[in-house]
Amino acid sequence: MLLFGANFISNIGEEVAMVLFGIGFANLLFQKNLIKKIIGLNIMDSSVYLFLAEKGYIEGRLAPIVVNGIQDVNTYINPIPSGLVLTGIVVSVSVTALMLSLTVRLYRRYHTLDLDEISARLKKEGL
Amino acid sequence: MKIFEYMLLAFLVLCAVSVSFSKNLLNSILIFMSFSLIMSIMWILLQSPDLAITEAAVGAGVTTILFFATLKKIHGMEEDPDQDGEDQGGKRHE
Amino acid sequence: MEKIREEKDMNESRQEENKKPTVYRIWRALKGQSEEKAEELTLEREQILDEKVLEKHRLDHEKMLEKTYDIEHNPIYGFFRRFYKVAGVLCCLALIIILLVQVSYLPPVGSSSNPGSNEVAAKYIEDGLQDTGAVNIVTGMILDYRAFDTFGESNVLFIATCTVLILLRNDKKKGKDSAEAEERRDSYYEPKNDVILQTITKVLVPIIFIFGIYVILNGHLSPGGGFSGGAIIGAGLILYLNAFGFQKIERFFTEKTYKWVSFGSLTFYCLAKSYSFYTGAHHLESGIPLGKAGAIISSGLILPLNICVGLVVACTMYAFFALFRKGGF
Amino acid sequence: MAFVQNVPFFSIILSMFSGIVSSVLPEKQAKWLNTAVITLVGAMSAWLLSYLLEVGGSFTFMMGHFPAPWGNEIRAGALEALMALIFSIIMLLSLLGGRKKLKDEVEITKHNIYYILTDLLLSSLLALIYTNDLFTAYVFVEINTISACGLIMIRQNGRTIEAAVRYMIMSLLGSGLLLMGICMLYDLTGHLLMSNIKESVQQIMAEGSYRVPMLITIGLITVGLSIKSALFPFHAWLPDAYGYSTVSSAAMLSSLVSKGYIFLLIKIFYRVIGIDIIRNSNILNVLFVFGLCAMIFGSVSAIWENDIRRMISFSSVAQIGYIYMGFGLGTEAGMVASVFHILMHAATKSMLFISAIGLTDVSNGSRHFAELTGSGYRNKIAGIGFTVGSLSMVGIPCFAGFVSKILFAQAAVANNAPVKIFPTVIVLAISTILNAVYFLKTVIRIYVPEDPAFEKQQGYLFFQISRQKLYGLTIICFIALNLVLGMMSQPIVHIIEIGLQNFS
Repeated sequence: MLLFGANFISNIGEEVAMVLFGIGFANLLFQKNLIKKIIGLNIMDSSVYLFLAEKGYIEGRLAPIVVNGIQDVNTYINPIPSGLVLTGIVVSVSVTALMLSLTVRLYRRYHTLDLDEISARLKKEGL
Repeated sequence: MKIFEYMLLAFLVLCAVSVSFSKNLLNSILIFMSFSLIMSIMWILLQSPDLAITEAAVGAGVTTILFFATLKKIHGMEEDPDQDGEDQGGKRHE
Repeated sequence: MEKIREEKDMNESRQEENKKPTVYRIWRALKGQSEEKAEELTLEREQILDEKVLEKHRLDHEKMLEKTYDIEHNPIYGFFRRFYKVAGVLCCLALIIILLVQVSYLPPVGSSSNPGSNEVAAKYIEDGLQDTGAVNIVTGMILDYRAFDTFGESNVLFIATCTVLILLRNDKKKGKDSAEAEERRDSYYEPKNDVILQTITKVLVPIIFIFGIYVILNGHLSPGGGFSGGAIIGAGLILYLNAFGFQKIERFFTEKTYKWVSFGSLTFYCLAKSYSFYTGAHHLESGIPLGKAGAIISSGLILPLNICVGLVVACTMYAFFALFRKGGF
Repeated sequence: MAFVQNVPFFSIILSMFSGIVSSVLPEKQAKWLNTAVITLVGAMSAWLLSYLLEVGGSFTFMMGHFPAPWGNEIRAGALEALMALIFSIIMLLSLLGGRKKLKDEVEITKHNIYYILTDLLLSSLLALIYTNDLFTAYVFVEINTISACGLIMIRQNGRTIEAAVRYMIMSLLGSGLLLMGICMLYDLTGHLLMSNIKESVQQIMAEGSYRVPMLITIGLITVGLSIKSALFPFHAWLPDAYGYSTVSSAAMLSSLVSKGYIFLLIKIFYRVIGIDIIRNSNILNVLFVFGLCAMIFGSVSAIWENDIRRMISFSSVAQIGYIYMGFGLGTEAGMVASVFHILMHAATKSMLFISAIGLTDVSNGSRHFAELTGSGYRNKIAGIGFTVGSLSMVGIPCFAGFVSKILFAQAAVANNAPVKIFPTVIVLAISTILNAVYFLKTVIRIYVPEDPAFEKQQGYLFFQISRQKLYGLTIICFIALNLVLGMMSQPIVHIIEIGLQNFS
C-alpha cells in the first residue's frame, strides 16, 4: 500500500471510474467481436465522464440551477465538469454510430464480426 | 445514501465485467443498457441532473436502439449473398 | 563459337566508345544523336518458359501462404498470438494500476477546497444569471461562455451523419431493386400493423414529443436543453417509425426535410455564434436583450440556439436509425 | 485591434460554414466552394504571417464576450500562421492532383460529402493550430478523427473499410487517453485554458505537492497523441489506411492529419506544461527511443514492400520517427528541426502520393514494382515529381529533405547529453541509407525502359499533358514548393525559432 497516496479511500468513486476505464480499454483492444469492442469504447467514455462528474461534486451542495435567486458560490457544485461531459456524451454517440455503421458494412462484405479473421482472409486473398 | 452509492458503483463494475464475458451479443447489449441507466442514476446522486437526463435519453435510449438495429441488420443479412460491389478503379490485374 | 566472337567484337567496340572523350559524348547527346551501341543496353524480361517450373513455383507459393497464415497449426504464429495476448492483458493491468495510483494522489472528492472550484467556477455561479440570463448555469456555460466547444460538438454530429450516409446510403445508380429488397428483408423481421403497438404508440408519441419540446424550451430554466430534448424527440420519431413503417413517416419527414432542417439550424447557429464572437472580440455590444430571468423568452440567444440544437439532434438521431434500417429515409 | 487579427477566427468559421453549406449544394458547386475556401484561407494566412513578422509576438482573440479564464480563446503567432499557410497550400494541391482519380474511385453521389469532409478537416486542423483551450482541442481532435475516417472509407471496397475500422479503434484508444489526461490536468489545476494551466503547473511543480500525478498525466497525454499520430509500436493501421484510400485522401492523411496531432503535442509541451518540466521528466527519452526504432523499422518494412503506395506509407512511419526523435533530443535545435521536418514531410509525402498515382495509372492501375517498369517515360511529369520527392526524402542537397537532415544532425551534435549523440547520428545515417535503397530502387525501376512491344501488348496508356493540365500543374507546384523549402530554408527556420520562443 506504500504505492498509493493518502486519498485512496475518499476517492473510491474515481477509483471505480479508473477500473471501468481499464475494462473498457481492454475490451476495445482485445475483444474479437466488433460489437463488443464498441461497447467497450462506450464503457471507456462513460468512465471518463463519471470521473469528471465526481470531480465537480462537492459534498452537501446543490445542482447548479439558480433557485430563489441565491447566487452564492457555496450553494452550488462546480458547473464546469457538467458542461464538459455534456459535450463529451454527444461526441461519443456520434463515434458509436459511425463505428456501428462500419460494422454493418464490414459484415455485409465478409459475413463475420471477427476483425482478426477478416484480416487473415484479406491476407490469404493476397489483396 | 453513501451505501446506495457504493452499491451502484459495484453494479457498474459488475455490468462492465459481465459485458466482457457474456457469450450472447443481445445479452451484452442489454447489460450495457442497464450500465447506462445506473450511470444516469449515479449522476443524479452527484447533483448533475443535466447529465442524467442526457445520458438517459442518449446513452440508454438512442445508443441502445442503434445497437439493436445493427444486431438485427446483421442477423437479417445471414442468408443473403454478397451484395457489396467492388470498386471499379484500382483493381489489380493478376 | 560465333557468339563468343560477336561478344568479343561488342566488347571491343564498347571499349572504343569509352575511350572517346566525355565532352564528345555530351556534345553528341545534345545534338540529339543516340549512342551507337545504346540499343544493346536494354534490359530483358526474365522469361520462364517451362510450364513445370511455373507450376512448382505456384505450389511453393501456396504452401508458403498456407504455412504462414494457417493460424491453428503454425507454432510460431500461435506463440506470437499468445504472447501478444498475455502482453496486452499485462499492459491493461498495468494501466489500471497506474491510474489507481494516480487517483489516490488526486485531491479528495467532495471537498470544497479543490483546485477545480476556483475563480472560474465562482464567476459562472455568481455572475452567470446576469451575464447570460440563464437560470440553469450549465446551459449558460455551454451556450455562452464556452460556446465554441459546443459549436464544434454540433459539427461532430453533423460530420458523423455524413460518414454514416457514405457508408449506408443505398446508391441511386443500382436502381430501386436493391432498396426494395432491403426493405422486404427488413419488414420480414417486423410485425407490421400490430394493433397493440400502434395503439400504444398513438398515445405515447404525442406525450414524448411534448416532453421533448418542453425539455428543449426550458433548457435555460431547468435541467436539459437542446441535446437531451432532441434525443427524446428523435426517440419518439423512431418509435413512430417502428409502429407505422416508413410509408407513413415519409408523409412529413423525408431526406429532403432532414437536409434542409439540419442545414437551416446549423447555418443559424453558425451565423449567430459568429456574430456574437465577432462583437465579443471587438468589445462591441451585441444588442440582444437578455430579458427577465426565469421567463421562457429570456436569456438572449440561448433559447434559439437550444431550439436549433434540438432540431439538429432530433433529425440526426432519426437519420441514424433510418439509415441503419433501410439505408435511406 | 487590427483587422488582420480576425484572420484565425474567420478562417476557422469560414471553413466550417462552407462544410455546412456544401451539404445542400450540388457536387460541382461544392467543389468550387471548397477550392475557393481553401485558397482564401491560404491567402489570409499569408497575410497574417506577414503582419505577425512585421509586428512580432503573438495575440489572443476572444471567442465571445468574456475574457480569458471564463470564455474560449484562440491565439496566433508566427509559427501558427506559417503552419496554417503551408497546410492549406498542401491541402489545395493534394485535392487538385487527385481530382481526376476521385471521379473514378468515388461514386458521383458522394462527392459533395467528400468536400464536406475536407472542409471540416481543414477547420479542425486550423482549430488545432490556433486554439488556446485544451477541451476545444479535444473536440476538434474528434472532428479530425471522424473526417479522416470518412476520407479513408469513402472509396468503398472491403480493404478500405477494414483499414478504417482499424484506424478508428487505434484513434479512439488515443482519444480516450487524451481525454483522461485533459480531465486530470483540469482536476489538478482547475483550468482549461493553456496559459492558465501553465501558471498553475509551474506553481504545483515548485511546491512539489502533486508531482506523481502530474508525471502520469503528462504521460497519458503524450501516449494518447502519439498513438493517434502513429508512432512506431502503434502504426499497424497506417499502411492499409494510406495505401488503399483514394489518392487525395492518402496525401492529406499522411501529410496533414497526423501532423495536426503532432503540432498539438508541441503546443501542449510548450504552452501547457512548460518545456522545462518536460525536459526534466523522462518522457522525452522514451519518445527518443521509440523515434529511433520507428526510423529503422519503417525503412526496413518499406524495403520489404512490393507495392509502391504501401512503400510510401511505411516511409511515413519512418518520417514520424524522425519527428519524435527530434523531440527526444530535448534541445531547442532539435525541436526546430522537428517542426521543419513536419513541413518538409507534409510537402514531400503528398507529392510522392500524387505522382505515384500518375505512375500507376499508366501501368493499368497496377501498383507492383514489376509492372511499373518504364512508367517514368510513359508519364514524364509524374516521373519527375516522383524523382524529386525521392531525392528530397533521401536528402540530396537543394531539396527540402536535405535541410531537415542537416538540422537534425546539427541538433544531435550540439546536444549536451552525449549519450544521445552517437545513437542519433548512427541511426540517422542508417536510415538515410535505407531511404536511399528503397526510393532510388523505385526511381531506377521507373526509368528502366520497357519493351515497346510489351507495352503495346499490355495496353499501357501514355500520359498526355494536354489532357490533364491540372495534374501537371499540381506536380509543378509541388516541385516548386519543395525547392522553396529546400533552398530558402533560412527564413522559414527563423520563423520557426521565433514562433517557438513565442510559445514559452
